[in-house]
Amino acid sequence: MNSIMTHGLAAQAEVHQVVRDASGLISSTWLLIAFPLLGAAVLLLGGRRLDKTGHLIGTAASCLSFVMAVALFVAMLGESGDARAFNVPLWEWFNAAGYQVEVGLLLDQLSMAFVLLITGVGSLIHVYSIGYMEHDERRRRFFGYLNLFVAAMLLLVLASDYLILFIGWEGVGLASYLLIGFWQHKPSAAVAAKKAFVVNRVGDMGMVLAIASMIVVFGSSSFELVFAGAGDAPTSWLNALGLLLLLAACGKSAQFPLQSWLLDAMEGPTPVSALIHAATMVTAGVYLVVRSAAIYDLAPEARTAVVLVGTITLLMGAIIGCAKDDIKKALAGSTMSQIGYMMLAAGLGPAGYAFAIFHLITHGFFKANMFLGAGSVMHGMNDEVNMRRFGGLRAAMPVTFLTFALGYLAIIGIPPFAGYFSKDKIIEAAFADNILIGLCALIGAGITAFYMTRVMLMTFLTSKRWAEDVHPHESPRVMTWPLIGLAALSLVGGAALLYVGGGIVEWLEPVTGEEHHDLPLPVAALIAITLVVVVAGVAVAWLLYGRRPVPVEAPAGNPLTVAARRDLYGDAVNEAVLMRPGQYLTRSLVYVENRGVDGAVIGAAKAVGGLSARWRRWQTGFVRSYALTMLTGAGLVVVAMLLVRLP
Amino acid sequence: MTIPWLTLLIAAPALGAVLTALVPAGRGTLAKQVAIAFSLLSLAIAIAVIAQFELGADRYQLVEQQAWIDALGIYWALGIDGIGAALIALTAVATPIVAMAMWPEAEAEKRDPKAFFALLLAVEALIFTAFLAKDVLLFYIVFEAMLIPLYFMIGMYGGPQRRYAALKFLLYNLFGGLVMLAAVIGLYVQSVDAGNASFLLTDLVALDIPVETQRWLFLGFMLAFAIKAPLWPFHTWLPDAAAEATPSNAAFLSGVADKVGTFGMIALAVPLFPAAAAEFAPVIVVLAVISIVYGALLAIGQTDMKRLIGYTSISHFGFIVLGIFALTERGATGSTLYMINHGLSTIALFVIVGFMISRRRSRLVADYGGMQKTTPKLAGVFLFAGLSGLALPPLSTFLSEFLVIAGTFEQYRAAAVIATVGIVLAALYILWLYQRTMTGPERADIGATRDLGRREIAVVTPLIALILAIGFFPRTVVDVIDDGVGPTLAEVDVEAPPPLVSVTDHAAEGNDE
Amino acid sequence: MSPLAAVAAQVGETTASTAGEEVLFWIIAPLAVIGALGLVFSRKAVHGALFLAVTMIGLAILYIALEAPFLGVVQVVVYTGAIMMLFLFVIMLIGVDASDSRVETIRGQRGAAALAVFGVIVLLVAVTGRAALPDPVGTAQAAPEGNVYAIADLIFGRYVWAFETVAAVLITAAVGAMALTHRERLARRHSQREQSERRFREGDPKDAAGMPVPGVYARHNAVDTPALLPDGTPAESSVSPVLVARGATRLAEEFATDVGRLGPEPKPGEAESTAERPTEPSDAATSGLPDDSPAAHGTEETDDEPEQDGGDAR
Amino acid sequence: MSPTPYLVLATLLFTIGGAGVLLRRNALVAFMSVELMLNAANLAFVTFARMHGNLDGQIMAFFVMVIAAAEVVVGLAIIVMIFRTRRSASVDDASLLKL
Repeated sequence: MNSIMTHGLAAQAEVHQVVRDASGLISSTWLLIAFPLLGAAVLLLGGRRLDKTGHLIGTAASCLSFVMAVALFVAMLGESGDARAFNVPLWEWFNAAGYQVEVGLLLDQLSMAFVLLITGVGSLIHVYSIGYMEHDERRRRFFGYLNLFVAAMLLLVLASDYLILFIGWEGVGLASYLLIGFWQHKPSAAVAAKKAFVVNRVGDMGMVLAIASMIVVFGSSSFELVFAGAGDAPTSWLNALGLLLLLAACGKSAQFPLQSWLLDAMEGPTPVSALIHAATMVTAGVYLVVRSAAIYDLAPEARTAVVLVGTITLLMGAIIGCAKDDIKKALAGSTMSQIGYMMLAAGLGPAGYAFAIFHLITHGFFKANMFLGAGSVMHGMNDEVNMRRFGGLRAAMPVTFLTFALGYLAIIGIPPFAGYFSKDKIIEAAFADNILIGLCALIGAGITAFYMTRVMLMTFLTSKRWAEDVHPHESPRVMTWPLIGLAALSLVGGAALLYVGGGIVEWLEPVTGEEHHDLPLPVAALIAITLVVVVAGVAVAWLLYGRRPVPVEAPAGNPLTVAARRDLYGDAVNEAVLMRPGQYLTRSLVYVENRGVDGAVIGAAKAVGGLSARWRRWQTGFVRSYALTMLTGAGLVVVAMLLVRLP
Repeated sequence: MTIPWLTLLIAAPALGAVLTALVPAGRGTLAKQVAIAFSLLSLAIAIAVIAQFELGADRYQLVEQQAWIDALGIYWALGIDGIGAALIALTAVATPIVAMAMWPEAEAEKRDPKAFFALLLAVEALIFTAFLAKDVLLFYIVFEAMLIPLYFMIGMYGGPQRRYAALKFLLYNLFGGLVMLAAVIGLYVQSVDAGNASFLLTDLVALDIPVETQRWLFLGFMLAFAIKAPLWPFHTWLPDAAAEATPSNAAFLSGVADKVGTFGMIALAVPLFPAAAAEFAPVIVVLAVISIVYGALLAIGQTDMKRLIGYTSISHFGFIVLGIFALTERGATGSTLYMINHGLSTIALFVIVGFMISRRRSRLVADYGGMQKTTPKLAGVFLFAGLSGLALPPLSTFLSEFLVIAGTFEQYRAAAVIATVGIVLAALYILWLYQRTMTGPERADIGATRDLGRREIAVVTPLIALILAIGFFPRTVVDVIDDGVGPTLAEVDVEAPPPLVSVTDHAAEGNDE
Repeated sequence: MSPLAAVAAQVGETTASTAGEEVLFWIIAPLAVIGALGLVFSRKAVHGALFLAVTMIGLAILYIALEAPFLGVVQVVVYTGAIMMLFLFVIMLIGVDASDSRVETIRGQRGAAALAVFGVIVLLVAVTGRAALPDPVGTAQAAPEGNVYAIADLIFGRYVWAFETVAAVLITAAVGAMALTHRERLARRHSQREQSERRFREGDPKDAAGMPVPGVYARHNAVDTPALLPDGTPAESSVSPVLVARGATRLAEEFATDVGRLGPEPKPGEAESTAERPTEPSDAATSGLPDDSPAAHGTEETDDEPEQDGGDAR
Repeated sequence: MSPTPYLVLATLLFTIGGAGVLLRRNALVAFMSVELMLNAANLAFVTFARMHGNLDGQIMAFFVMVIAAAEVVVGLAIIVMIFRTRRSASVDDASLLKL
């Protein structure tokens, strides 16, 4: 661990990347955010007038942003490898008693990678949504929300201060809330949206406290100062920071124990699932960990926690994915699992940061691809999501099938598809770190192969099981072209990212640092073992679902299946541990409030009233009684005066 | 001749109140126009006053001092500092908005609406005086006098239980005021003993009061402020008042009028009794944290929308008090900012709930559902107000809540951690309310509900604009507040430790600014 | 006034510690206390008033002894002369025929009062007795030209505002007393003719010609003796109720035994009814229209009348 | 002569007057007892006036007398009024000052 010295951005001796103030094109980085933000404002405030053209405005805003991103990327390529980080200060946000926050952007290799992913995949999904949401009367609003999401996500990855990052962080949470609950008339959607937001807020607690801790430790929350000072900070504080940031990341990235919202979030329209809940937003947690590399590098305990969380989640997600009959939920389980991989990698430190980001990007490609494919299927199947009612769709939807298949091959890690490169690297890194973790990652790969094959078989192969009134058909071109684009990226993205130029590892190296560990066994052997496991997973799935007919009604299944269907009792645990006691607490507090706190006040008032009712009887109305009282009182006054005066 | 700007600022709404009351009966519209015109005039004067406020100059500016009762050392002493300027701005902005929102509510009442508007302006004048008073007795007098118009505003207009609520409000606050009066006199005695009988804040702050005495006086002041603010367990009047008063009145009450309590804490209780404040701070911090969580949990358990918002206010007041008694400059700055932002967002929430009530004539959550479809604008502004209530960045409320938590974290780690539970609960109560009222299947009888009208949009727009503006560009506001908070906290000998790691010269620059 | 002042001046010069004053005091003081006790313990208000007058006159003498001759005179003139007369007048008006019952109606009042009074006496006497008071300076210094001049000087000098205020209070009190006791006549006053007609219409026809006058009986030709009716029974209505109430009459019962031979045995009920209402008719007695009242006792209407008359009369 | 005997006398008269107020139900007697108490106070005033050698005490006694006169006028008027409506001069009958 102590060999690490190459992170942190400020002017410290070991750091070799200098952040420069931006000039020229790069100083207009803010336009990246401004386009979609403006689009969102126009669409949401524009009213019904824009119903006809809204989707085009939204798509245009996103595409402009993408164009801008490409231009910036090109500009960045023009710089030398260790001079690609730029500060884009915008305005001073506030200065509260010495705690100064500047609204500013930091464009470096890491944020560039994200910007390209977000705007690129985002634009494709915008295009796709034009077709997918065609019949929705609130399409304009949908595009407004999507633009809002893109803007917030870009702010998240471009921010140069944790507090500004937090704005984007919450912004994507809001967009996610709005989009999950887009079909608000469905109570399940509204509930899922609220759940997502609230669970995210639990993570936000971590974020808020992390930033508060940074103020205590560093007096600032800007990346520059925090990373520069991390070396001098006590390890206990760094560990605390790491754990708090991990809590935040768990919320946003649906990692254990805050994973429960992601499956419910599938209530949202499918493009949303693809963009937010697969490709970009849910990976923000990984971004946060990688971005905070300077802290994690010096906080070994926190990193161990990250690895553990990642490992648990990757297995959990995979197991849940195996049992779900709802195609989107199966994919959501898979997303959880894949992000678990990324977390695991990020937790490995400099050895894994780059691979985490690598997998994040390839996952963005193929998972978005598959989600959109699933959306395409649903589009053609009257919004049916139950895979037991699919089957044999490859004939009806050839394009969807082919693109989905490419995504499938990518995710299970068949060379030379994208997932193979990225996931394999993570497994390697995991083995290099700890054999147990490595084994878990390997098993995860096997399960991934199993459940993805299951999805593939149940949806596109096997016999048809759909209902009478459903007439599956291929989706319009506006939807298939994005699919094709993403499929192409799934096919070549991995190899391209790894090998073109210096590859992503070298690209990110100034930000994340680099480190190699020796594997306990030769790389080739590990690759071979991984492939064997994957093939085994595929084979098992074939035996269970390909060879024999899939029942339309779900069989009872073994206990593990039942547990997985119920999200491994995540919700049940939440309900038992948080919701029920919470409701009980709330109800009893209302009781306490009315009877206890308010009761005490009212009781006091009643007691006073009662006492006066009793004392009122002294008021006989007989003037002689009053006179007696007065005389006695006067006598007492004299006595009192005497007592005071005379010693 | 110098213009007595601050007296002018107080005189404008006071005159407006008189003129509104003089409008002949039956000419309700004229009364409203007069009231709104005068509230706008006050706003203009407030802007002029704040424009003259100079950062980094004297602590109190535009000072006016006129002997009132010379023999007792009572003065008509006014002055504005950063804290006062911020709260004056809030009051001046809020009053015309509330008056606009009251417009239709007053019509729904059977009574002549003019009294309502006249009382509103009277309260505004008193609140201005409270924020400007640099004489403790003057502050006390307006602090108490405020109760009377508010009592009538609650008791004359509103729900079926309004009399009960008004009486409860009055008794609670009178009780606190009585204890405070004793403390005010005790404080005066201290000043007499010191040989300079004076109620002037500056004279009193300069006193060197023994800690024993400080304790009692501090508790006397704090009780009044804690009831007014309100802090658990002195809060139970607020939900009743919030539920029974008309929505705009409830907005004004918890959004603006109650800020006098928290203002009193930071501008009087802390600087007057620094040693006692430091001593009692842990206790008050605990109460504040209880307020935060307790208010939020009770808000979750409510079935009446206005009550619910009342409880959210208790939770938010908990944050404000927490920030003040963390006794860090950041926390106190955050608290003062919180006062403004809470004012804006609570007014927005109450006013919008008022719109909903005016449509369906019910305060109960259960009588709403699925309104998003028929009234998208209403749902939109409601969600916006709700999000500002749950402190979503970059809305203005976020920054204040964050600064409070960060400021508290410097001194009281555990309290800050528990307080953050409040932000989760805030999401729960706001979004659950939104879910139950706006989303889900449309209720059968909701079809004909109309969406926001022009006047309603005019009421909400400035609030939304301000929440956004302060959210994105809080620097000026924070600087102004910091200008007042800094010297105030300097009275207390509690200082936050410097950062563990002093990073670079850049940070030093930041500190110097 | 000058002779008085001269007296006062002489007294002032000589009374520094004369034995005469001491003798005077020890004569007057017991009298004053007796008067006071008499006020408290006399059953009849009239007696009480007279006892009080004794005390007040005693005090007046003491004032003079205390170098306050002006006050002494005022005490006699205003207090004993005017105020006590007012009391007596009112006593005559309303309560002369009543004497207080000795039964205490408020539980515990008597004991508690005794305790309180005793306590206060002990306390005050102890205090005054223990106090080491200086010998009196005497007012000679303060009133070089005599007491009255000095007092006039003060009243119209330093205390002129208090004096004016007190004058206003006095005027207000007088007006207030008038306003309080005055009653608006609500109905037209009945003329004598109307009253007479009504007597014929409503009253007992046998009274129509007028009530019997008392004291026609030869042996008791006085107002305290009821007249005898033609059938030999005594006519109770012929005696003024005031006398009945005071117990100054010979009761019909008593009278009946005297004249038992001449008439029928008196009915016990009649005798009781006479004794039963000692106070009620007292108002009629003050009204000055005795022939009005007897008829009034049965009916409600006439209850008002004498009061109104009385009101007007004052 | 020492003022003490005068003061003791004043004290006695005062308390006897007080006893009268407490014990007698007849409004007139009670009223006269009040007068007695006032007189006792006057006696103390006059005594002190001599003791201190100034006339302020006498002036005070004078004013007390005047006020007593006013009080008597009003008080008696009230008693007459009450008697008219209630047919009683007992203070116990005028016990409306209760709920």
